[in-house]
Order: sequence, then structure tokens, then C-alpha cells
Amino acid sequence: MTPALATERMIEALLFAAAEPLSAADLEGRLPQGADIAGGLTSLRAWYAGRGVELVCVADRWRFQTTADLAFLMTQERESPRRLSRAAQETLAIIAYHQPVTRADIEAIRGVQASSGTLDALLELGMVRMRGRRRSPGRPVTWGTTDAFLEHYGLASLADLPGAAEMKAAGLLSLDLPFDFAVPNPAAVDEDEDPLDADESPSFHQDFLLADDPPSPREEADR
Amino acid sequence: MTPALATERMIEALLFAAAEPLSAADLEGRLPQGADIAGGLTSLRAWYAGRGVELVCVADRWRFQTTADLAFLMTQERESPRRLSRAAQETLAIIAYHQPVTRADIEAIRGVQASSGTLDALLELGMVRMRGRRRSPGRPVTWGTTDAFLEHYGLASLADLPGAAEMKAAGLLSLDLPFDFAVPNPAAVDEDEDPLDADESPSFHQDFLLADDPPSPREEADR
Amino acid sequence: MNAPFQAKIEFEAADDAAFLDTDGDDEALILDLDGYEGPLHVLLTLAHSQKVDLLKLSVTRLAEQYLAFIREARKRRFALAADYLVMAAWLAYLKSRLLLPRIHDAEADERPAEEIAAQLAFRLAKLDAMRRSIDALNGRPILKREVFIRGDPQETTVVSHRHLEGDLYGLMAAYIEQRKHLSARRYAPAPPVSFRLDEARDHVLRLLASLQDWTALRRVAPSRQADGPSEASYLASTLCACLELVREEALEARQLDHFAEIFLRVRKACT
Repeated sequence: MTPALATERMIEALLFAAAEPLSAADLEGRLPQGADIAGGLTSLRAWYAGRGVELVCVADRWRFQTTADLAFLMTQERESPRRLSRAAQETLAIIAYHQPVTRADIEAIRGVQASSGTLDALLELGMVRMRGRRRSPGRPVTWGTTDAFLEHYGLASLADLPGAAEMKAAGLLSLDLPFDFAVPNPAAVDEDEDPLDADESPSFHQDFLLADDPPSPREEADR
Repeated sequence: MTPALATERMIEALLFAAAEPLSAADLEGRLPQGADIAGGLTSLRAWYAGRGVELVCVADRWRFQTTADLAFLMTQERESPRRLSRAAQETLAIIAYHQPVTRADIEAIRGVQASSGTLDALLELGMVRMRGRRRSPGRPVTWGTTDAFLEHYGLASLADLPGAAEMKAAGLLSLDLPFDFAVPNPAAVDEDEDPLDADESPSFHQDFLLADDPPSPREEADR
Repeated sequence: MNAPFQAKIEFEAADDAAFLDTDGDDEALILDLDGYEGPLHVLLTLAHSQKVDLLKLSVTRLAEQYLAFIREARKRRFALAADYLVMAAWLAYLKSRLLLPRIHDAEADERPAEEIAAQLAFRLAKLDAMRRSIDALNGRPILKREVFIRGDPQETTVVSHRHLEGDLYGLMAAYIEQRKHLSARRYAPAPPVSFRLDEARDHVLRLLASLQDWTALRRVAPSRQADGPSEASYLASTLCACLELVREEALEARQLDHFAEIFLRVRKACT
């Protein structure tokens, strides 16, 4: 067996057995030293091309998954869909494409006050997280998406968000309203953003949101 | 795509995603009517021959599993605590407080010959290191503690090692100690010490200790 | 709400807004307000009905559409949230500014109406982009909807990896314990056991008859017993006894070189 095939087989076995996606670093930690992980992943992906199972990269981690065209077979495996409200989906999209983004930014884009119930639902699903605080007056909390978000939608990274490049080119992802906008890149943290303090865990989001933004009757109704 | 390959892909995806092994009848129930299940299983088995994953039939049910020769990859390391021997703990304490300290110093305080096994164990745990050589006849090697030692005991620096006052507060100092009892401060040491030569790496410690100090029956008893 | 809209609001306009007349009754949408989050979403739906690039939108027309929508909603006695009315007032105002010939010197601090209209169009384009991205995301193969991961992941064997146990208190205690011992310790060496000189002399005298030829000291000295003195002690005491016998002219001794073996034999009767 060639060393390349040996590496490929080991990666195949590890990814097959794993309960969750593994990063190249995870694989490196398990494989003998000096194994060509990147090469192995490439040839493994090619080997599975056109099969019923394929190798994909999500959130910078690798996993095998059944191909989308066989979804019709998977009646028993399918989970009852957990439908997000339109508001929650829109909020999620805005957070995904504009992160790091504050609650005020989300409200500005949607033209309505953000309901804390919406962010709660997204937090509970593990789709969004508090990223830090913007270095601007009031130091508002900034939001971003999680790896679970990328895994759910099968995205390798934030740069793979559909249409992101075109929207960015058209200036549509700018948080400043027109004319003098700078284009943020969610994958690169170049923003003025402070990390959260250790005690600012997302479990405190409620207090937090209430503190800088008391809910309006509207918001209550929105839940 | 040939019908045979289509069937093979479907079986592949179903077996991959299934929560338990599937029988040929299970597969038949889920595949489109008329699919050649037996043929699909045979060709699927052949496809996976020699890979990191194989298709096996256990009790008339089919499942994928990683090949036996890669079982070594499927292990996961877990940390479990390890207790230091009394001799090792005492030696470590002396090295911590009296560093840089020679083997002879350790023996003088402990009143027994230092076992090379004890120092070996501490070295292996990364708790102690060879610091240098004392500028005295024979230029004996001096020992000190490592960063891992500080980390393990939650100390920011050697200056944070509890001194006599803290020991007294902890009820460790009794009246039978001489009244001028003092605990050395390892952070403030201005000893005449030479750095180790480049080739005196700790990996040679075994030879080293054996060379200048063959274990005596006394030492054996000390273990 | 957000600054650019609110800043320009003239509240008198809000009262008028609902009564502003527009043409295009045919475009008045039958709207289900439950389907909308807010006025921006209504505007976006209306804008799509113009079937042009959102950035090339006729904001004048959009304003008319929106006002028609509000009028329709009022007619149906929908309870409209204030946001909708504020937007109506603002749009009525914006429309009037867009239609009036521009007066250059008046209100120099106010931005041109065209710029504000462009900004509105841009905001709609932005919201629209987000809405389209939802569709794009939902169109992807989604985990546990279209694609599935391993249903029965394999168990991994857990191999324990040892790490050190122990706390600072233990370290301090271990240290103090030894220091206590050190201060309590007394020097009490066990007296060495030696091969007594008189025993050595008796031993050599017993062997005397057998020492006819040169015999090494090592052979003369008794071999070591289990609990007895050390080998060195046997050798040393035997040597002393032998030297004494040499002095008494009972034995002869010779050594060929420094540190070489010492040989002994009975001194022959005087020749």
C-alpha cells in the first residue's frame, strides 16, 4: 500500500467513525506524524465523487454526508423540521452576512425593532453567539454566527455564504447607510471589536438586552 | 448512471445514515421497487474492499464499519489523575523551595540517598528540569522546577510559593521546629550557577544519574 | 426607530398622510398585514411590483403605492401600528419634495430629496438582499433535511492518559515534614564491624604450616561471611597480623611493585 493510500484510508476510517466533523488538526492529532492530511482529504473527496456519500468541508471541519439528491430516501432519518419564523430567518441572515453586527444594526436593516424573542430563539438553537463589543459609545454587544450555523447549512466558512461576494461588490453588506460605506468582511475580524469579558456569557443575554434596550410593548407582542 | 450504480448509491447512503444495521428486507422497503438489493450489496462490498471502511454483514444485517487494522485509530485518550509517590513529592518540594539544588543537597535534607527513579519520574512529568551546574568542586548539576510545575500548582511565579507565614497559617508549622526556622525564597537566588552545556539535554538524564550514582540497596528500599 | 427617517419627520404631515390622494387605485394591494414585519417590508413588496432593479426604483411611485396601501388598510379598519403612519407621513413629505422644483438656497442643511430617495432605494435593496439570501440558504442541502451524517457513529475506546494529582498544600506539607525530620535528625553512625587483629593473628598462625610457597595475601585472608566484617577489613587485619609475624621472623613477605599483590610464605629455618 502506498503511504498516500494508507493516509487516505485512515482519514476515511476516522471521518466515518466520528460523531461530528473533524478538523485537519483533529486528524493530524490522530494520524501518524508526517501524514499528508490535505492530500489525503483531496483524494478522498475525489474517490467519493458521484457516490451516495460525499466528503464535505463545513465550518473548516470535514464530514461525510449523504448526497442531497438521495434526500428522498431518508424518510426515517429526517427530523421534523424546526421552522424558524420569518423574522428569525431574516435576523439570522443579517447576522450571518454582516457580522459582527449589533442589535441596532439589525434593527436598522429590518426597519423594525428587534424582538429579543427572535435572538433568544437563535441563541437557543446555537445558531448565533455574542462575539464581543463594538468600540463605539455604549460598547454595544456584537453578534455573529456559530459553527453550528455553518454545519446546518453545509458551509465551509463564512466566505461561502451564497451571494456574499456579489452583495459585497454591490455595497449591500455595508452597515453604514449609503454613500460613505466601507465594506466589512465577516470572515476577517478587522473591526473595532473587543472580546467579551469572561463573565459575559450568552446565558446572560436576556439581562443584557434588557439593560441596553428595554422591551417595548411592540416587542412583547412580537414574541 | 446505470440502474445498478443508482441502487448501489442508495444502499450506500441508507446504510451510512442508518442508526442501526439494516437487513436486505429493510433496504427493500426503502428503495424504489425492483431494485436489485443483493447485487447492490455485492458490488458495494467490492467497492469498499481495501478501503478504510468495509461493508459487513452481521446477523443478516448490513452495516459499514472501520476495518480492523485501523482499530488503533479509534482510541481516545482521556486524562486520569496520577498520584506522586511520597518520595517524589518530597523531592519535588525540596527542589521547589531550595532551587537551584544539587542531588547532594536533596539527599542532605531528606536524609536518604536520592533515587534516580524519583528524579526520573519528576523529569518525565515535566515538573523539574536541570538548571545548570554549581560552581563548586565537581560542578554538580543543579535542579529546578519548570513552568509546568507552576502551572500545575497554580502559581504565577516562584515568588508565589507559600512562605513560612503561609505555612504557619495553614497550621503546618509546629512548635518543635527551631525558632529561627526559615523557608528559602527560590525567586531570590543569586547562586553561582553555570548554564548547562548545549549537549547536556535532559534526555540524557538517565545515563547521567546512573553514572555518578549507582543505586544502592538503600535507595531501592526508598522507592 | 432609525435616525434618517425620524429626523425628517414633520408631524403635521402625519395627519395629512392618510388623506393624500394618489392615482393608481388598481395597484392598491390587498394586503395581509400579518405577513409583514414593518413598513420597510411593505415597501419592499410594493417595490417588487414595479419590476425594476430596486436601485432604479421610482420613489415617487413607491410613495404613491404605499399611501394607497395605507388608505386601503384604513378603509378595512386595520389597526395600523404607528410605524406605518410615520412612514406614510415621511413618504408624503419626500414625494412632495421630489415633485417640487428645488429651491437651492433654502434649507441648505437639508440633503437633496433625490439623495434621500436613493438612500431609501438602497435600504430596500439591502433588505431585499437579505431576503434573497434566506432563500439561497434554504435552497442549500440542509443537515438532517437533505443531507445526513453517520447514523451510528462508532464508539471510541477510551485510553487513559495520566496527569499529575496534587495540590499546593500537599507540596507545603511534604516540605515541612522533611524539614522537621532534618532538625530532629541525630548523627548516630553504626560502629563498623571489623576483623579483630588477635583473631587475624590466630588465623594466620593456623595457616602457617600451609604457607610453604609464596601465597597471595588475598588467599591468606579468610573469605567474607554473610554478617561479618567487610572484605576490606579481613584483608587489612590479615595484612597487619602477617606484618607482625614478619617482624617476628615467622613469615616472609614480598611485593613486586607498588599496589601489586603481596605474597607471603613461611620463613625457612635460618640458613
